Amino acid sequence: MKNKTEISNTVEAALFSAEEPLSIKDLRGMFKPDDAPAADELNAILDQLASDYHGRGIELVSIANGYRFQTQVKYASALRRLRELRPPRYSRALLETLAIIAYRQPVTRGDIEEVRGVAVSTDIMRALLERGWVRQMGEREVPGRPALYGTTTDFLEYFNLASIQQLPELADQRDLAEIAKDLNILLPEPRQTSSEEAEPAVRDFEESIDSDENPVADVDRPIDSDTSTQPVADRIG
Amino acid sequence: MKNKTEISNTVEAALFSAEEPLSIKDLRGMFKPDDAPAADELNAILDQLASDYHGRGIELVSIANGYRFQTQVKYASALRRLRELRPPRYSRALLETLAIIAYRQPVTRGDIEEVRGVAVSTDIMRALLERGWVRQMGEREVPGRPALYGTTTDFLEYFNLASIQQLPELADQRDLAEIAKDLNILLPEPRQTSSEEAEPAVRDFEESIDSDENPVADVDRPIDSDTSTQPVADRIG
Amino acid sequence: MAEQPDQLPAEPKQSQRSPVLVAGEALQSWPEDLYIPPDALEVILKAFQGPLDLLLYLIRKQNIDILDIPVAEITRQYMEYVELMRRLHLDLAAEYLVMAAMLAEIKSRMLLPRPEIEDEDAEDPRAVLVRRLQEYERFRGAAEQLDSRPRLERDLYIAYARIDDPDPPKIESRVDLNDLVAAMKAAMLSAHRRQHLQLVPETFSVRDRMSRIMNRVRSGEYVDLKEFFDPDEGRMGLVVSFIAVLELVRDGVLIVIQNDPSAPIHVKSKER
Repeated sequence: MKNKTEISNTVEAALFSAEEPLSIKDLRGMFKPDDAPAADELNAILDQLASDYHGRGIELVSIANGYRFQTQVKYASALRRLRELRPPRYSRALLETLAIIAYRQPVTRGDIEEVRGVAVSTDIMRALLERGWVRQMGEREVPGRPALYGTTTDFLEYFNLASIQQLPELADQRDLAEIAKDLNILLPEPRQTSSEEAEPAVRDFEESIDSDENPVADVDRPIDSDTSTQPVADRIG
Repeated sequence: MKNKTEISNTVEAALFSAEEPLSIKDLRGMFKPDDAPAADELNAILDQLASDYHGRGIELVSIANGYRFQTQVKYASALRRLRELRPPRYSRALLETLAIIAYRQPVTRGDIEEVRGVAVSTDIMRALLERGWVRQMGEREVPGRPALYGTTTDFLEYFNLASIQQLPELADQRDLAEIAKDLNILLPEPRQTSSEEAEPAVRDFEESIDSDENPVADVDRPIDSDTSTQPVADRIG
Repeated sequence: MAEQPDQLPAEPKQSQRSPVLVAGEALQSWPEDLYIPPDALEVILKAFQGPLDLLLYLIRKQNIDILDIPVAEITRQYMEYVELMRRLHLDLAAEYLVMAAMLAEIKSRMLLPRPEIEDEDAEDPRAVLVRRLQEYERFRGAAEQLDSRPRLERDLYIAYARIDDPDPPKIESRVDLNDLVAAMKAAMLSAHRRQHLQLVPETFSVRDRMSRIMNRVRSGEYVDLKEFFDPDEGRMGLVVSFIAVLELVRDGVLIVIQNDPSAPIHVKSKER
C-alpha cells in the first residue's frame, strides 16, 4: 500500500462492500501492519471521499461510530419503486416505547409505563427486542430486579444516527414551578428520572438479529422526499 | 425528474441499493412514466457513470442481465483481511437452526422444520456439522429412523458454557412472570416452560436447566471479550 | 399486533348527526364536538394510547394550556369518552378508570376549602397530573420526531458494492450467545404464530357435523351415539358433535333413545 490514492481506493472499496458502518479501527485493520495509515490520515481520506461524493446519488455519512455510504434521501421515492415490499410502518405505541427507551435508557418496563400511563404490551417489547433495536442491559438493583432496557447499535443504524446524543432534544418542559405558584399548587420535589441513575457500565455487544420479518410492520405511507427532514446528520468533517 | 444530473444520481443510487444487477428496463421502471428517460439516454448515463468511477476503488460493470457496482479486484486481499477481522454474520436461518438444536436436543430435521415452518436446507446442516458445533447423536426410534442431532463440546467451548443447562432461559417465561406480577397473579410454576413450547420428550431437559443461573446476567456478558461492538453484515454468501 | 391509526380525524364541523346505533341502542349523548363517521368510531377510540393520550387530546382540542386545566370540564368530557368506550364494549383498560378516579379526586379537592397548612407529604394530585401530562407529551413528540427521521428501508438504503474476489476466503462467522438466544426466540415466536394461524380456521363446523350425522342416520336405523364422538378430534370435536346432535333434536329431525340408564344411547332419524 503505497500512495494515497491506493489507500483511499481501498477504504472506498471496504466501505461499499461492508453492509455495516466501519470504524477507523476497522479500516486500519484492513492494511498490513506496516502499511496501516494513521488515524489522522484516514480521517483526511474520509473527508476527501465525502466531498468526492457531494452532489451525487449517494453520500458518505457517520453512523453508529462508523462510516457508511448510503443513498440520498431525495431519491427514496424512485428507489422504493424498484422494490416490491413497502417499507414497514410502526405503531404509535411502539414508537413511544422506543422513544422513551432511547432517551431515558436504561429504563425498566415500569419506567415506560409511568410515562405512557398504560401497561407496556409484551408484543411491543418483544418486537423491539427482536428487531434488534432494544436490548436488555442488566437489572435495576431494587426489589424484583426489573430488567433494564437500552437501545442498540442497530437502532442507530436504522434511524440514521451517529450516536444516541444526536437525537433531537426533548421539548422543553415549561417552567412548572413558576406557574404552579400562580395556581397556588404545592409542587412536590422533582422526581429523579431514571436516566440520572448511574447504571454500571454496560458493555456494548452485538445483540441484533437480522430480521426480514417484522412483527409490527405495516405498509407505510412514504414520506415525500421534499418533506423529509434534513438529509443526513453529521456529514463528515 | 428533470435534468440529467438528477437522472444520473437516481440511477447511481439505484445501482448501489439494489441487491441484484439492474437492467435498463429495471432502471426505466423506477421513473414515473412521463419522466422515464429513453434507453439511449440511460446508456449514455451508464457510460458516464462508468467513467466517473474509473480509477476508484469500485467499478460499474455490465454482467449478463444488467449493471452493478463491484469492488476492484486489486483490493480483494485488503477486503479479505477486513472480513477476517469482522466476519460476516450467519444467516438467520442458520442461527435459528442452531438455536433449536441447542435448546431442544436431541432433535430431528423434521423437528426443526416443525418449529421453523420451512424446510431445513442441507447446506445449513452441513455448515453446522462442518463447523463442529452439531453432531449426530443417534436415531429416533420411529419409522424411517431419522437422525437425531445435538450440540458438541466445541459448541459449549465456543459459547463459553460449562454445560448445555447454562443456556440462557428464553425470555417468554420472564415476561409471563412480569405480567403475573402486574396482575397480582400467583404463578404456580414460574420456571416452567409454557406447554406450547415444550414437546413432551424435551420437557425434562428444559426443566433441568439450572435454576440458580441468572439468565439475564448471562445474556449481558459478552462471551468473547474481543467481540466487536458492531453488527456484521450477512450479505456475503 | 393491530396497527392503529396514528391520527385523529380533523376537528368536528358537522352539526346535524343521524342517530348511531351502538350495541343495538341509539346513542343519544355524544361527547361534545365529536363528529366521527359511525363505523370509524371504534377505531378512533381505540387509537388513543391511553388515558394520558385521551386527556391530551381533549386539552389540545380546546387549546387549553396543560398547566391550566379546567378540571371539572375536562373530567366531564373524559367521562363521556370512557362511557362511550364502555358502551362500545371496547377493551377498557383499567388505566382509564384509575385516571377517572384521579380526576374525580382532583375535582373534589378543589371544592374543599384549602387547609391553612399544607400537608408536606401530600402531593397535589393536580400537580402530579400536570407533570405526567407534560412528560407524556414530550415523549409523544419525541416518538413523532423519531418516526419522521430519515430511516433505512423507507428513506434511504445502504449503498453496497459486491466484492470481486476470484479466490474468496472461507471465513468462519462469529456468533455470540445473544444471537443464539434471539434466534431461538424468533423461531418460537414464528412457530407460535403459525399455530394460531392453523387454529383460526373453523376446523369443526356444527352445520357440517349436523349434515354428516343426518347422512349417517338416513337409512332409518338406530346409530350408536358414540359413533359421532371421535376421540382423535379432541375436545373441540366432541363438543361440536354433541352440539350438532342437540341442534338436530331441537329441530325435530333426530330422536335420541336410551332404554335404561346404563344402556348405550342411540339416535335415529325422525322421518320414518
